[in-house]
This record gives sequence, C-alpha cells and structure tokens, in this order.
Amino acid sequence: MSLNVSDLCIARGGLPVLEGVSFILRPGGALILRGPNGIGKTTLLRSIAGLQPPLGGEVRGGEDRIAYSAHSDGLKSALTVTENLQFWASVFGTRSIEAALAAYDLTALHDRPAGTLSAGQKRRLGLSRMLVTGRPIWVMDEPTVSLDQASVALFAAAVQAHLASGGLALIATHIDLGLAADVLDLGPYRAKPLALDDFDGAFL
Amino acid sequence: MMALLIRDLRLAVRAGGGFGLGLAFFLIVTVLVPFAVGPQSDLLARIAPGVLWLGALLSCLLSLDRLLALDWEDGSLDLLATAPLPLEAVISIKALAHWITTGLPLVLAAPLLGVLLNLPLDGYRWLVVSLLLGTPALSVIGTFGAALTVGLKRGGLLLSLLVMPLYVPTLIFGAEAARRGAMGMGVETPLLMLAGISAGVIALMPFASAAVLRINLR
Amino acid sequence: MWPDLGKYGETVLSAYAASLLLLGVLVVLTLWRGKRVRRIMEDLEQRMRRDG
Amino acid sequence: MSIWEYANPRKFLQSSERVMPVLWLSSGVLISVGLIWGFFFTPDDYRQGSTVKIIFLHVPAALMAINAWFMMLVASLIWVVRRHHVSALAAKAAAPVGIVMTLIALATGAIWGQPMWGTWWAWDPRLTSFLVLFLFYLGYIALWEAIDNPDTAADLTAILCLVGTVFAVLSRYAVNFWNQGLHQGASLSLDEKENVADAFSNPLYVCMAGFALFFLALVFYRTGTEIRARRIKALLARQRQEA
Repeated sequence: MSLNVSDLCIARGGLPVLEGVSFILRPGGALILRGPNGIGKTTLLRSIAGLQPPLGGEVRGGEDRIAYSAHSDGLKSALTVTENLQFWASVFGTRSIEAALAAYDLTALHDRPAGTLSAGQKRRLGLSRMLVTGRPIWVMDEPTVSLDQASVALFAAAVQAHLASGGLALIATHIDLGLAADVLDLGPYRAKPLALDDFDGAFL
Repeated sequence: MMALLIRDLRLAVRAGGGFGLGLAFFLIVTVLVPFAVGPQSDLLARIAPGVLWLGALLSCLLSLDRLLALDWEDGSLDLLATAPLPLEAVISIKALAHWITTGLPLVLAAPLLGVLLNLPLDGYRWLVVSLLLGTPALSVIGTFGAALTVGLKRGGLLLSLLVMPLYVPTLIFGAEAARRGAMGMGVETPLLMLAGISAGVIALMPFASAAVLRINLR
Repeated sequence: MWPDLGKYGETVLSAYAASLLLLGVLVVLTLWRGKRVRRIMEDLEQRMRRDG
Repeated sequence: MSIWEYANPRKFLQSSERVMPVLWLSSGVLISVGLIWGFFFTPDDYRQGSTVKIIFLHVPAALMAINAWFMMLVASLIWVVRRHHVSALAAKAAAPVGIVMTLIALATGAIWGQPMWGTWWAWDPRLTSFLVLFLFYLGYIALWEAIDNPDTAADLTAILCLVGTVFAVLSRYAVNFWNQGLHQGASLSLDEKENVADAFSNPLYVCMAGFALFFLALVFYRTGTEIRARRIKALLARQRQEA
C-alpha cells in the first residue's frame, strides 16, 4: 500500500509555512525532501507521522504503518544498548534485535550503557530502532547527522534493504545517500503570506 | 505496556534516577516539624496524621517534574506517541511507575516516621490505609500537571501551582481519615470518599493527561 | 446626610475603600494595557502597509 | 444571521465597540445607585449593626467571582468544540476580572468577619472554597502567561479549566465535610425563610445587576485588547518569516 499525501498545508507557531504539498510514495520507493533551513521539513514530517494535525489536506495510508525518527533518538543513557533497543522492540511487538544490532555494527557494544557511546554510535543505535519497529514506512528527519562515512554507508545499506523488501522511506537530508530515490524540493511549496487585512480567525 | 513499566522502574533505580529522593525529603520534612512546633508529645501526636499526609504530598509533588520532562528532552515522548500504544495507556503506565517508585515507598515509610511524631497506636493502621488509597490519586493528578507543563523551560514552580489546588480534595479526605483513625473515631465516610476520588481520577484523568500531552507534542 | 455607622464605622468604610480600590486598580490596568496594545497594533499595521 | 458571526475578530471588535459605551454607562449608574442607596438609605441590622452595608459589595463580588469562572468554562468549551479564537481570548480576558472579584469577596468577608466572628479569617467552608477558587484562578492565569504559542496556550488552559471545574466542585464538597462552618446560609434564595430583609434586597439586586454589567463591559474591553495583542503577535511572526 502506498503513502498518499495530497494538498497538505501545514503551520508552525500558528503561521502557515508550506501549502499544497502532494506526492505519492509507492512500496519500494524512497523520497528525499530538500529545502533551505526553516522551510518546514521537520514540521512536514511530524504532520505526516501524525504528531501534528495539518491545516488542510490529508495523508492516507499512514495510520499505524509509520516509524518516525526525529532529531533526538530517545535513548536512555542509564540503559545499555540492548536494553534500549529491546524496549522499543517490545513496544512494537517484534522479537529479535540481533539483526538490527548487526546492521548498524553495534553487536560489540551491546552491553555498554548508552550514555557512554559517542555521538555517532548513539545515532546508529537510534537508527537501528527503525529496524525493530517492523513498520513499512520510514519517516526520517536528518538521519545522517553526526555519522561518519562508513556509518552513512551502513545507513544507506539498511534503507536499501528495507526498500528491497517492499518498504517505503521518506527522508529529509542534504547528503547524497546513493539511493535511487526521487527528490522533492520544498521551495516551491512555501506558503504565500496572507493579505494584511485578512483579519479573521487566524489574525492575519 | 509491561516493557514501558519495566523500563521506567529500571530507570528510576539506576544511577541518577532519583529513586529515594522523595523518601529522603519525606524524612527531612517530618524531622523538621518538631523543630518548628516544639517537642510537646501530645501536640505532635495530634498533628502527626496531617503532617505525615502533607509530607507525603510534598514528596510526591517534588518528583513530578521529572516524570515526563526527561522523556521529553531526549525525544522518547515523540517516539512513544507514534508507537502502537495509545497515549492514554502510556500516561497511565507512567503514573503507575511514579506511584511504585514514589508513592508506595512513602506509604511504607509513613509508619516509621509516625513513631518520630508520637502517632497514637490506633492511628497506624488508618494512616497506612488512607495513604495506600490516596497516593495513587496523587500520582495520577500529578501526571496531568506534568503533562500540562512538559514543554516549559522552568515548569517546576508552575507545576506545583497548578497541581496543588487539584490535590485539595484528596488531601482533605485522606488526612481526615488518618486523623479520625488516630482519634479512634469512625473512618468509613472519608475513606470511602477517598477511594471514590482515587477510582474516579484513575479512570478519567489519563484521558485529560493524554489530550494535554498530544497538544504539547504538536 | 451622612449615615450613623455606630461603632462599626471603620469596618464598613474600610470594606468599601478596599473594594473600590481593587475595582479602580482593575479598571486602570485594563484601560492602560488596552490603550497601549491598540497603539502598538496600529503602529505596526501602518508600518507593514507602508513597507508592503 | 447566526451568533457565530461574532466569532470573527473584526466583527467582534466592531460590535463590541458599539455595545461597550452602553455597558460602561449602565453599569456605572447601577453600581452608583445601588451603593449609594445601600450605604445611605438602608437601616442597620438589629444584630450586625451597620456592618450589614458590606453586603452590597460582598455578595455581588462573590456572585461574579463564581460566574466569571462559569463564563470561562463555557468559553473554553466553545473553543474546544468550535475553535473560535475570540472565545478562547474571552476566557483569558475574564480570568483577571474573576480573580479581582474573588479578592474583593475575600477581603470584604475578612473585614466583615473581624467584628462579627471576632476573627479576620476562619477556615469556614465558604471562605475556604473561595480561597481554593482563588488558587485555581492563579494557576489558570499563570498557565496562560507561561506558554508562548497562543493556540497551545488556549488548548491547555481550556482543559485546565474543565478539569479545574470538576476539582473545584469536589473541593467544595470536601471542605463542607471537613468543617461545618460559621457562615450564614445563602443570602438570596426563593424559598428559604432565612433571607435578607426586603430593605436590603432591593439595593442588593441593583448592585448585582451593576456588577454583572460591569463584568461584561470589562470582559468585552479586555477581549478586544487580547485580540489586538494576538494580532500583534501574528504580525511580528509574519515579519520574521519574511525577513
């Protein structure tokens, strides 16, 4: 089943930032979001993940099928790598975390507390969470921050494998991942400012 | 859901989890009371149930701002909100974990501190029963306050200001039951009211807390 | 004309004084903030119209 | 024509601008008449002496303190259900008026209680309930002030208002149970014999009507201010976005 985004209009802090965003993401396909800072990439991804209601338009095919990865990884520094990942695996009802640890080269670190990991290792642990969700649609916000070249390759391989098994991926990033993915530039969707005298419900 | 409960309990007892801080606070407040009101044992015996209830309430309040703020800061709340658990369940589990790590130890410690305050012998049973019935309500109401202030930088004081008026009915019935018990009077009415409040807030409050949390996550 | 308030004169007058003072403060603060906000908004609207 | 037309901020501002002079004037006249009537032309009570004159401030203020919260509750519900911004802002505008009314009721009550009960303050159920109401107002106002995003603030305070109402009612029962109290029963009611005498009730009615209109005038004015403040915020945000 594909992810259908049609005529989405989203706001940040009460002001519309993007309007008319439409795309269709089919199984096995990936879409890279591009656009200057502050254009609303994060807000768009949060809307698609269902954290934030859009001003208008709709997202179809996303309910309970999206795994969302934000800027922060939601790691608990007092828990070990295994405990962190095992927690998310049980929340999402999947059993094994071995494959996820292996995919991001974390097996050797499995009993280290997450607080003692380096920034890149933490990020890898955060990304490995996507593998234990068992969900088909990955929505990821700047996944490659603080990753070195080798780790980016690991990530690209994980996405590649996910797509090959019929998954979907929606990724906001500036790095070229070497994926056969469509690119959506958000620039043209920037919301036009309302007329100054349009003094109604939204006060603008 | 068990996984979330186990994780929260594990986090509370690991280093930096703050387990035991509430208990220590409870002890200190109780020890300070005789310094403030004087050492006469009959006076202490009379105010002991109220002091112990107030001490338990304040210790509970103290630990509330960590309840959701830590999960907010590291992004876990966002991820939990997109997980297959309903947010109402997440909130209820968090309140339960808070009760197990804060409320339950307070209930168990209260009789020991009652000795320090010369609590009459009849009072111990009803003090423990009233705390056992009342502290779950304190945790659940407190979770609502924590959800309201979760995104705020300096939410701690505001959290207390918002939660304390909501604690009034619980405190009145709980302390009244403990007081009547200590004086050898009938405790059925306040205990029933207390149990009613606890049951009501446990059943309904998670919906309000989850609604508030959803708004704050937007 | 002035009513005989008896031994409670102070009580009654202080109650009236306190209430009217509180109401007065409320009205003054309300009007002051209202005027200020209205002025700021009009300035801002004018400037934004001029600048386009 | 639907009443929801007034949910448009501009429409609301225009119509309230027209109503407000009438409200200010009539409330001023009614309060002056009621207070002068009550202060100068009512007899002393045989038990309470001249202190009974405090009733003309105490009762209307207490009445408006509760009605203001009730109005905030209704406005919050309208916001939650229909998402009219003016409604949320009206609730915000009413809270400080409500807290001042609560303060007046508490202050006049304390001043009145001193000669009658021999104490400024007693933990009587009515007094205590008003103190609790005062705390609820404080929390509500503090929450509005603490949150930057106006829509988030409106949502959160609306839910706080709903939950707070339930707990305020619960507290009222709890406090009644906890202490039976010294306060006299309701001052005005239809079927009770224990009512204030006619000589006092007429100016009291005038004062109550005056306070109600005064409350309305203040809320209209303050809602206008909040609408403008909200527009300033929106304009500034837009300026930042364009820059």
